[in-house]
Amino acid sequence: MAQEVMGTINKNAVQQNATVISNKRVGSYHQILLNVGDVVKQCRPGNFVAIAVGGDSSKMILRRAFAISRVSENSQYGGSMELIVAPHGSGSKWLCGLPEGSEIDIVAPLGTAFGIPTEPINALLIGGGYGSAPLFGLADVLKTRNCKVDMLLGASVGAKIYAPLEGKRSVNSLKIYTEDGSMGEKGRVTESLLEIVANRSIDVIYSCGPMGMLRAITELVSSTDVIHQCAVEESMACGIGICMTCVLPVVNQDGQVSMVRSCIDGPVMDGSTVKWDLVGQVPEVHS
Amino acid sequence: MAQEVMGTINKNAVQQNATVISNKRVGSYHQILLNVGDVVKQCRPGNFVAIAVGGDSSKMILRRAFAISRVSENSQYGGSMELIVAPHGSGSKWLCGLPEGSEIDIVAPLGTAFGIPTEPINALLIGGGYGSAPLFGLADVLKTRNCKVDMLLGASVGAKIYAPLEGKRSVNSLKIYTEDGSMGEKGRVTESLLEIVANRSIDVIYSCGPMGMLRAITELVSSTDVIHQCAVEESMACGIGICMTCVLPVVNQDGQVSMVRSCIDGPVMDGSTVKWDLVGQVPEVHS
Amino acid sequence: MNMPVDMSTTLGNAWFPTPIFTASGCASSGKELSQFFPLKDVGAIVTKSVMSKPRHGRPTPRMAETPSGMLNSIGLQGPGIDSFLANDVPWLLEQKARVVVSIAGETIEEYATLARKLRSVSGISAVEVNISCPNVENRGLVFACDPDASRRVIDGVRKTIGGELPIIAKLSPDVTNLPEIARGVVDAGADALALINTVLGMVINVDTMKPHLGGKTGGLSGPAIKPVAVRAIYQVHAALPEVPILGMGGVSSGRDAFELILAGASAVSVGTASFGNPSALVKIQEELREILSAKGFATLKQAVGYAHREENA
Amino acid sequence: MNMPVDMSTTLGNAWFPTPIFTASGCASSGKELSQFFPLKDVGAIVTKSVMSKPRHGRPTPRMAETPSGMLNSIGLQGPGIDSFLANDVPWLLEQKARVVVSIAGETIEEYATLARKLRSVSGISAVEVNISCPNVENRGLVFACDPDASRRVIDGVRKTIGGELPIIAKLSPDVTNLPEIARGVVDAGADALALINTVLGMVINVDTMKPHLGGKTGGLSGPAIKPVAVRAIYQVHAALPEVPILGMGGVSSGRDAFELILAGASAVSVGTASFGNPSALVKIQEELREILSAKGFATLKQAVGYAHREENA
Ligand SMILES: Cc1cc2nc3c(=O)[nH]c(=O)nc-3n(C[C@H](O)[C@H](O)[C@H](O)COP(=O)(O)OP(=O)(O)OC[C@H]3O[C@@H](n4cnc5c(N)ncnc54)[C@H](O)[C@@H]3O)c2cc1C
Ligand SMILES: Cc1cc2nc3c(=O)[nH]c(=O)nc-3n(C[C@H](O)[C@H](O)[C@H](O)COP(=O)(O)OP(=O)(O)OC[C@H]3O[C@@H](n4cnc5c(N)ncnc54)[C@H](O)[C@@H]3O)c2cc1C
Ligand SMILES: Cc1cc2nc3c(=O)[nH]c(=O)nc-3n(C[C@H](O)[C@H](O)[C@H](O)COP(=O)(O)O)c2cc1C
Ligand SMILES: Cc1cc2nc3c(=O)[nH]c(=O)nc-3n(C[C@H](O)[C@H](O)[C@H](O)COP(=O)(O)O)c2cc1C
Ligand code: FES
Ligand code: FES
Repeated sequence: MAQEVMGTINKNAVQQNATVISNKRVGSYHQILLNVGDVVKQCRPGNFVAIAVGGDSSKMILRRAFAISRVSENSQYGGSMELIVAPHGSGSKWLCGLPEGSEIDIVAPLGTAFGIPTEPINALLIGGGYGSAPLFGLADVLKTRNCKVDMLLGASVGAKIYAPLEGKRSVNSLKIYTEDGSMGEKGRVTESLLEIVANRSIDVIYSCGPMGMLRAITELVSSTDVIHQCAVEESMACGIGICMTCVLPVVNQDGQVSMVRSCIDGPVMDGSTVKWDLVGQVPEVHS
Repeated sequence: MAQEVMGTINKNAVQQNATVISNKRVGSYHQILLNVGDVVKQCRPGNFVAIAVGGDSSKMILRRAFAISRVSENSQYGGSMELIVAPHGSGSKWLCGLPEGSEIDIVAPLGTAFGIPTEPINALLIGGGYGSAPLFGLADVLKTRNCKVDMLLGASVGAKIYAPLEGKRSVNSLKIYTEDGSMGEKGRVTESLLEIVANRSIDVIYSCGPMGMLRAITELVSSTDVIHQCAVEESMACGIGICMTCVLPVVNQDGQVSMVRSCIDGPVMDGSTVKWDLVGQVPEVHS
Repeated sequence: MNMPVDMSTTLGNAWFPTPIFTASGCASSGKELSQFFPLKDVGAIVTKSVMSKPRHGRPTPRMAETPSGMLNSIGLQGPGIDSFLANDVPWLLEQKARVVVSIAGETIEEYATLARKLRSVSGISAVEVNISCPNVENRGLVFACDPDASRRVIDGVRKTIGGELPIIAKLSPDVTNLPEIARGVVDAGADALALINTVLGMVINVDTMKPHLGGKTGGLSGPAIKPVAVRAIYQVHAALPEVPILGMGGVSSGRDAFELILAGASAVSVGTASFGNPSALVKIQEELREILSAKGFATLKQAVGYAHREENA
Repeated sequence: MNMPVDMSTTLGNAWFPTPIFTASGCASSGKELSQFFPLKDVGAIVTKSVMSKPRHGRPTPRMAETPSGMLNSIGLQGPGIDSFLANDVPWLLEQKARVVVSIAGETIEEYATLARKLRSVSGISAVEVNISCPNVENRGLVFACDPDASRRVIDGVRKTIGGELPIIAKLSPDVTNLPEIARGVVDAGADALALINTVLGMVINVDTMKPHLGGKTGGLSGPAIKPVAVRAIYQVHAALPEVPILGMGGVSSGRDAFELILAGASAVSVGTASFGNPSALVKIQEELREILSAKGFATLKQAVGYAHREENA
């Protein structure tokens, strides 16, 4: 399986204005469609966008990161980009409150993308909460490569499952879990993961969601041959690699752990290289 | 001439929401009409309103003060309040950019009001720039007391003269000065002030505008019997008397100078009591 | 969850029904705010620092707004202690407000004189000693920046005032070693500490191309300094866990107040927030009550310094 | 008005075509920003403080946004001086960028070691000595908070590095007497001063009810601290008018940069603003050029410290 590697850092990233085409509530989230123009051509599933929030006189000085849910080159608006935003704190709530026609300042595409296989493989896509957002765009691409695409989505409650009708068409199967049982099966996406992996001969897992979920998946599949590409979510001050706030402990080829920037060496990472047990700690000093 | 005296400090002030009914550009200014409800009953010409600016996530933590230009108790919207706002810095520009229907947080009415005579007198109203705003409302009230009302307006350029058509109806005469001569006469409102005062037997001057203008008027009429009520404009952090930032040196009955809060002992003050030459300095310590 | 919460708190032997106070210099002597809420509804009114003589203060401009903050340079304008005790204190007591009197001086002797005048006044809950003033006897060096001068001010006040009235020493964050200054004033007899006074700042007016404030430098307050306040309170509470702290600096919501309390504040003064919102104190007080209740605290006191706890350590 | 303005500036014997630099730790080693503008277009790239050995830095979370500011606690994560000199410096020089290398150490000896390695590298414009680091030989007391330790660090670097490379000593504002520290490092051989490093702060996470940052305290940066930066620069320029200052702290517009320059900065580093706007430096540089031109300054140098002038006095 070949993975696309970026030449220089964020070599396709641009800073530009975008116009809100629509902003709709979908369950607990907002589906925000942006008119962004030609930059969509550079966006790959897994990339994210960094958005300035709060307007000109905002006390919020940092951008907010959102996974690019899907892009369309030839929508009626020219290039458009879809985001699925949870109204969490003041920045995301501001975004969710933007009326149609608002202009915002974006930097995109940022970060690494999911590796796309050159051969038809069996892929399992696992999303937690709004983590499902980039997975539908990914599913579309995998389908064009003739992959078999199964999907598991999980959330605490049904309103936090994001699974648009159109999206469902790109997957061969979709299974939903909620912790309170209000939608799909009661439980978590990891419930019968190993069985699913075995029964469906899964080659690659693509995941996006809370760190706890990514860690659990990594641990479950560590005894298998399955490749686990996960999109991580660490607090980011800059999103472009200059501040060193977003680091994760990652093992390199020689077995040494280093603190890697999840904004430029992620968000998509090989789950098996992340030292999940060291997240929030400092590894022993090497050398 | 009896002057209304407030019992306790800002005893009619309330903090409440207001809705923007309309927001129109008029020359260099914005005429903003607010739906404020019953509080209009308490507003007197000279009072001001303090408005929170920038929205929920604003880095601007202080309110902005604006003279209440006029109020109407029975407009189609219930009580409404008009402001004339110059887009100066980030706060006033934010206000000028508000679309109809926006909700803002106001505190009003604040400060002292122009003293309204009980007998019919000859009044001269002098406004500089947006300082004319409260004068038209004042003219209406003076007319109901059968006063003769003349008005002088001045500004640097014609676009900074605010003189609405309806307003003109409440005054017996209106003379306009601009420094560049682009409207009315070339020059300043103080040009032939003493002649006008003498020719028209002016009893009281009511003024509102830049501090330099208020000072010049005070100095010109100091040799006459004319009473000069001026609405001053000092930088205000709180607008309600608790911060001591807005002080002006004022002479009291025993001839001592003290630093008086222009937000609660003003904005309307007796011009002859203000030590204009000491503004921006500290008077000698008394006692 | 809507458990009732015991909001009461103490600073030294003074008891307050709630921990939300005004901040000195941000409520004048209370009258002006009484239009917006009954003063007895909040924990205490901390009055503007008063000196022995009437003062004009500094020239205008006295304020500049800054990003999420403001600078002020009032220069302790006020009526002097005699007029203050004759007019303002009786009025406040009539309102059934708890009163914390803030005093300021230019010499160690002036602080003691002020304390002497306060001793005879009944009904006052505590005295806050604002030592962020220039010491005219020592090249204008601010008392609070000098461990020795700080100690001597508090020592003088303590000796004059006797043991009854709790002394709250108000410190400046503009020092290299805040816990050291804190320890000094506590040793000298302070019952509690007020943290933090404003941070020294300046704005240059780009039109005049000169310092904007009449007094050139000014004190930075408001949300911008909240992280500095939290750090100061946390540091001092860690060093002196037994000493109650009246916390302040940028509090404009119940969450902010809660943050200061978790860091170690037993009570919280609200200053600049009242400028933007005259009823800030009651809003903050209600929000704090709800947060404490939602977090399961039965009493405010349980939350004081809670961020210092060691879990399974 | 659109007069051309000579934007060039000097710090010690180093010349820069424009006064807008990156701030150490806010541009990594430059590569990441080169996607947004050519690095040679700005005054200089000040690289992230490098230590003698590779470092992991502090645990996450390493940042918290605060009103108009942010806290960071990176803990000087980096590759170590050898890797830095082998990889990052040559790349920067290839871009034709001016390079100011920031060094940091835990002992006075470590600073000297770093200086020794720098001495042999050609093409570097200056060295910025970040002394806001805990001194492991003295109870972790930050060098920059201790006049004596500050002096000794700079003295060691000066002696090692010889007279060629200008030394910029970067100071912390968290001290009682900043001009005293400044004077000390200048006496010890600093050619210029960098003011200000971040202000110590803390945020408590109200969900976990513990300090939010992995390192507990962090450094406050961004517009919130701009008034502190202006004050610090003004104070130090007043005390040491001959010593060039590299100003920084909350600059996010040309007006902000102009304010620091009027206060006494000969050049201005832009840090946190790049996080919100990757092309902040070029925007600020253009805005500054326009302001200088509109105000009638033919050269940047005329504006440096202009707020200190006495008119008719
Ligand atoms: C690569 C990436 C992709 C993301 N994709 C999505 C998405 O598709 N949909 C979505 O709803 N959210 C997504 N998030 C999370 C989103 O960035 C945060 O919810 C948002 O930043 C919160 O900002 P706030 O102002 O609403 O909250 P606040 O809590 O007020 O934010 C305060 C600060 O903390 C940071 N922060 C807070 N929560 C998070 C978080 N969970 N992750 C990272 N930083 C955080 C903010 O950026 C900000 O600087 C993503 C985050 C990352 C890093
Ligand atoms: C009693 C009173 C009545 C006023 N009436 C009007 C009016 O009717 N129409 C109108 O357009 N303006 C009026 N002003 C001026 C208006 O308050 C300022 O233009 C406005 O506050 C500027 O805010 P800003 O954010 O746009 O500017 P900025 O310059 O960004 O403001 C920064 C800070 O300085 C203060 N400030 C700046 N300029 C002034 C000023 N001229 N007066 C007082 N504070 C200032 C602001 O309140 C703010 O705190 C009045 C001011 C006062 C005190
Ligand atoms: C306008 C103004 C005046 C102040 N006057 C005093 C004072 O007289 N005495 C004092 O101890 N502190 C004074 N302070 C400091 C406040 O009491 C408080 O310590 C500081 O402002 C931080 O709190 P805040 O951010 O909530 O305002 C003043 C602050 C402001 C803004
Ligand atoms: C994330 C981050 C990392 C920083 N790292 C360093 C550093 O390594 N060395 C240093 O001297 N200063 C460091 N600083 C301080 C900045 O260089 C600068 O002095 C400070 O942030 C104030 O400027 P600003 O408000 O423009 O960011 C760092 C600041 C931030 C925000
Ligand atoms: S978010 Fe700044 S380096 Fe990753
Ligand atoms: S504006 Fe605060 S006292 Fe007048």
